[in-house]
Amino acid sequence: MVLARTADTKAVTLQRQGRMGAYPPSRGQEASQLGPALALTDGDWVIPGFRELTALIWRGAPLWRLFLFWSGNEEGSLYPDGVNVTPSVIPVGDQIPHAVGVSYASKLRGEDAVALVYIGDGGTSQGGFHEGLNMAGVLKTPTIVVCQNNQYAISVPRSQQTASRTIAQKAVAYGFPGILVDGNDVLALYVAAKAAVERARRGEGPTLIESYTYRLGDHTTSDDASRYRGEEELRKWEAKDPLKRFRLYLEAKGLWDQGQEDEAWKEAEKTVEEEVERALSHPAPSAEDVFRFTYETMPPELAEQLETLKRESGEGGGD
Amino acid sequence: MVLARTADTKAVTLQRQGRMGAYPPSRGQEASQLGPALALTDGDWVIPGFRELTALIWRGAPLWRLFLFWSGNEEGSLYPDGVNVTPSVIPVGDQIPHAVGVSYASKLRGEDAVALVYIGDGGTSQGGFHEGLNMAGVLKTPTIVVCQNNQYAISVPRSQQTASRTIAQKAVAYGFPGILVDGNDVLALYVAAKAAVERARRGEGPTLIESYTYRLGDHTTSDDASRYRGEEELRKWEAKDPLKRFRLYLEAKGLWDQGQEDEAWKEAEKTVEEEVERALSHPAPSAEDVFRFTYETMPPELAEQLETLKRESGEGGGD
Amino acid sequence: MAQMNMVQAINSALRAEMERDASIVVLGEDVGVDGGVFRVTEGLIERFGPGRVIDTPLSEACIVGVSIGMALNGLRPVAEIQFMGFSYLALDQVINHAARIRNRSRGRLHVPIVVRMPYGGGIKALEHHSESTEALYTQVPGLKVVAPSTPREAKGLLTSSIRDQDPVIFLEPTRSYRLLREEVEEDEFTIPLGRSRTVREGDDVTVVGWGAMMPLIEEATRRADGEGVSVEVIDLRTLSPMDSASIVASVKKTGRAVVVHEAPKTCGLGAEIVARINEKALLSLEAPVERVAAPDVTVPLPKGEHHYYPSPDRIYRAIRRAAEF
Amino acid sequence: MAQMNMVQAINSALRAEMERDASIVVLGEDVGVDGGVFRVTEGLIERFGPGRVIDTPLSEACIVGVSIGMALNGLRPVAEIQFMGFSYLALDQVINHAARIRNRSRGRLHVPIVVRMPYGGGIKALEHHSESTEALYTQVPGLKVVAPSTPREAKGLLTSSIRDQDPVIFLEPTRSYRLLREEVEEDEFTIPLGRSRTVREGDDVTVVGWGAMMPLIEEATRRADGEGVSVEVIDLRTLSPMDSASIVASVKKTGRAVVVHEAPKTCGLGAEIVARINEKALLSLEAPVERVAAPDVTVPLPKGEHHYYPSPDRIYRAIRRAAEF
Ligand SMILES: Cc1ncc(C[n+]2csc(CCOP(=O)(O)OP(=O)(O)O)c2C)c(N)n1
Ligand SMILES: Cc1ncc(C[n+]2csc(CCOP(=O)(O)OP(=O)(O)O)c2C)c(N)n1
Ligand SMILES: [Mg+2]
Ligand SMILES: [Mg+2]
Repeated sequence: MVLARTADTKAVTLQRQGRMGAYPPSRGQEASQLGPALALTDGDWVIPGFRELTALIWRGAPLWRLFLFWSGNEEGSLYPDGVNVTPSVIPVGDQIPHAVGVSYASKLRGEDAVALVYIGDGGTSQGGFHEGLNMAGVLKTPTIVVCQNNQYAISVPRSQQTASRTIAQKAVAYGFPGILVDGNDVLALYVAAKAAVERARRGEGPTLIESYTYRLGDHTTSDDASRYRGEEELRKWEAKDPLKRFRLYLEAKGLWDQGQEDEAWKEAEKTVEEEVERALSHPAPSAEDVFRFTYETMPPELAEQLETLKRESGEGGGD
Repeated sequence: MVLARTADTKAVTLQRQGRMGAYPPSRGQEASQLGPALALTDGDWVIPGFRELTALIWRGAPLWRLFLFWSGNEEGSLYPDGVNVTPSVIPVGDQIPHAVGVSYASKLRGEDAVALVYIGDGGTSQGGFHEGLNMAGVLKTPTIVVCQNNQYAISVPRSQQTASRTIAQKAVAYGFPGILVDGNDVLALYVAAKAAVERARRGEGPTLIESYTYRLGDHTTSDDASRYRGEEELRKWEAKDPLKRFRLYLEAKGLWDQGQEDEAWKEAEKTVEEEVERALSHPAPSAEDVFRFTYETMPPELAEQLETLKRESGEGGGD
Repeated sequence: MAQMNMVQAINSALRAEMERDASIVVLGEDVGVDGGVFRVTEGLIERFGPGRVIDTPLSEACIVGVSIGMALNGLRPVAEIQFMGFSYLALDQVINHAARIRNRSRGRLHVPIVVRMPYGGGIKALEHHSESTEALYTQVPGLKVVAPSTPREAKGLLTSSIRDQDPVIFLEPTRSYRLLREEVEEDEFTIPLGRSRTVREGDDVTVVGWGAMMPLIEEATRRADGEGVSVEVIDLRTLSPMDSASIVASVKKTGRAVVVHEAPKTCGLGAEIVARINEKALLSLEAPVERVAAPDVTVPLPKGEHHYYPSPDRIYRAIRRAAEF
Repeated sequence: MAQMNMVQAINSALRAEMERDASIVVLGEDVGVDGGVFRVTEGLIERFGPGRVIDTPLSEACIVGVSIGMALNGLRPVAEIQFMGFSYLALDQVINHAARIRNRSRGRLHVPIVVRMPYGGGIKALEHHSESTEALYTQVPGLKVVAPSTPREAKGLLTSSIRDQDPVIFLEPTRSYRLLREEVEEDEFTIPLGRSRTVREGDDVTVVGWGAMMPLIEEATRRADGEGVSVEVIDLRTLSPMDSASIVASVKKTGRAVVVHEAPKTCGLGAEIVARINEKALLSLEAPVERVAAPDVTVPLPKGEHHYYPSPDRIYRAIRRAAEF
């Protein structure tokens, strides 16, 4: 979480300096993202939306690639083999059916892998959420749906997103359990997800987990949250910062002290600097890079377009 | 209901004789369609799917036009002015957002009209159902959603359509009431819909009504229901025929007798024959008819296409 | 070999491929117990069970979206959309994900799915059941689009589509489903994607079509031929990526061309074919390329459809116009 | 008159129309309190209240579907889709209902909605935020598609679109939102739909473009002009129904044409323009019509986008090729 918080802060800074593209901060949602992921084992899948930095790091997506992605390079979504994480999905809600398919495949082959998919409160209004959860219910797939209810979809507050009292209760429509969890309590999320994962592995089907949390930052670096929400609300939630809460818990248990804390932040800073360095020095894609992953083999017409493009930019130096 | 049953039977016969196109029978669902519509008053809207013959007749869509529609002529959807019924919507689920918009408009203008929209059990799996109901909940529109749960979506049984125990409970996801009603009891439906309409007019928002019923016929005349459901099940539901039930009720109350019954059927036969006659003798559309409602004014290119078409078919007689 | 109509040929392709490769699953509305509304998937659920032949809830977006997820995790789904007019509900999943995940993941992941859908008119159906909107798909980079014209073509092309590593939109001409029977190999065989088929050779005019237009083109061609116009007929087969080389070569020979499709004229695939001829064979052209297409109006219901679809007569006239220009 | 950028001009059009006609409502994600992610709807909720300026739940299909219902019952909704790349989620409602209800109801009902959406690249955005898939819409009978190129054009065309009785897809070139300011009438005014604008007259080559391509075309044209190639430039404005008469007339004069768009080449609107020139002006053509377009690949993320979009240089070269053919 410390690493994620550091990386997140860095990404925002880099964007402000014009060294990275638009970026959706995770600040405040680290527990919400990490907790459920802690409940997974190696073969399991994570299907993210677009604001799951913490979970992605935890599941083995290289940090420098995540920076690379947010700086506008597709190479940033090339995770190592064996990392069962799909690239970020930007169209809100579309990833849910993917997760149902991924977990159906595991189930059909008799494997016990599950798929954990993230979505926001706004995402619950989309057809993809409904259609996917409904199909998951019918097919009893081992799918864990974590809705990070961070109270806003850009500027639209949760109360205007849906008239249902909770998001967890939406599971009633699909015939499987929905559970509401304190999204700033990493252990609570772990426990809830663990139960859902076990249920899924037992063949009992999906679970919806509403992680009740708050986005402390702007929606993205292009957004100005002060246009639609007040300081006071923000202060209230800053007091519930999941990092603080977990630290207090550990300190109370005698498992953590100021020294360890300082060390962790220092180490995180160092790691982040290195990873950022690596991302920012990564070469921009060539024309070939832009073309080559369109099809398995490049069709003749496309190859011709590539040749023309290379010839033209070679001759005239582009512009 | 007698009229609808007669018209319905006729439509199936005509299709079998090759005199009409594919047709989705309402047999068994007459109460399910009529009951809710009885609760409406003049300015209210009905937004049908495609299997609402009984409701359409009741709300003033001319029967001969309905026959015309099912025989493959757009003229069949030209309802008289003042009939607040939209043309049949074939893509399952798409009509729900329309109903939300229609009722929002009434509400915004401060009128007390409501919109009653029909959908099937299969339709509840679509994004349009979810997105529409969710938005209706948020905007508190005066919308009454009647889900005719006739146990099948073509061949797919209700149990494979969704894992939720009832369809009514899906309203929990949208923050408004859902109610399960015996769909073969026309009075029960009337009462439920009446309450929903009153609620809507009071500004308290939408209601979902699950009308638990059964399609006694095939899905459409192109379908063979015996491929996916048994005789026994059919027999069981035939015993609950909504027409029989209402007749028994009326007879028990002394409001109806065999004479009236015979008379009603005879009259219905006569009406249907006349309306069918009118539909079947209606002229086929001209080329102009096919072109003229594309835009308010025909763009030059389209006018040119029409001219060419007329010239070509004039000269060569088409084929 | 056996006599098969197109429905049987497609069924035979599915069956053979499912026997061969246990990772293939079939999913869609009514594809299981009912055997599909056109009976294309008949008998598959009995043979392969409900795990591999899935009757889904009514949800096109999810049928395609779930197929994508299955493909990401090692399955090879063949999805059915009941009619092309309902496929728009799934278009977001097709454009934004199926067609892009290879690129998005820099080749680490790919989406070998086939989305089958009946398309086109002439079966006297309800609204939305007669659409031919292939240009919605042919404009999307990363997709392949295939449209067979005969039973044997359907089996060979579908087999290739299933084995292909890219997402394929497989368009089945509804009105050809039971139009004719022909000899089809009972065993598996493939017809390569990306290559058109010259149905007949000729010197005066090139006619390009696909799917259900082919029998109409053949009728028109026979008539023109009887009058001494020698027509070369190309069945495009794969609409995207398109075999423009063959079209261009043919037009260089004949100098005249007619393109036939049942989609509306404006922005139909015909426009792209004309544009490619313009680019690569303008100097050979002796007449404007004719487009025989539906007018730019909504597909009429059956009583008006004779005003809409290309007919052998309209194709014949276009051939004559091109020849006589 | 006042100096406005395109965002301000669109805002001014919305405001003026909403003042004039109480049946106009604005709806979409973040269009209310936030004033829209590009601030296009800024201040409208304060002026007209949340009944007429609706912050909707996150659901494109429903934004359009609800707009259709509103229009059926007497409102005139102006819907916003946040980015064109998300509009596919609503395409079923657009194609199957907005574009067809007039025909379906034999003219008794109609759907006077405007669906606004930012489109196109060049703003260094995330995936799906740079799409230019206008050909998805221009192929649909019953729709109008409009793409303004300057602030004044945007106000005049949007006002006409709002008053139009047919559904209009209104494409706003994102990269032109704040690119330049020009004098725009503060009062209401209209620019008619269906008519292109000849930006400059010339004799040697016709260049057709729209939206964000216009400034690039102007740059290329200045360069060609400096070298003695006289270029006629047409801003198409309404992409559907298209003003082909003006294009054809111009090409008959110049004999050479270049079409520019930022959508991929295959099945882009450029193909239709080429096909119409082929049909109506083939004998005047002295060179193949050039298409300057994006390649047939997924829009790259910002670091690769210089390989993708048409540039003044590529347009200039195409003009030269056409002129020298
Ligand atoms: C289909 C679609 N529509 C619109 C957008 C633009 N958009 C990006 S994020 C977002 C809000 C998402 O809200 P939520 O689901 O609550 O996730 P959060 O941003 O709060 O993490 C919107 C509208 C999008 N990415 N996809
Ligand atoms: C979007 C869409 N997909 C598929 C179809 C084909 N189809 C027509 S009716 C139907 C089943 C509908 O079931 P249900 O909603 O329960 O209504 P019912 O037919 O039982 O009245 C299907 C799949 C369609 N019309 N629209
Ligand atoms: Mg949120
Ligand atoms: Mg049903």
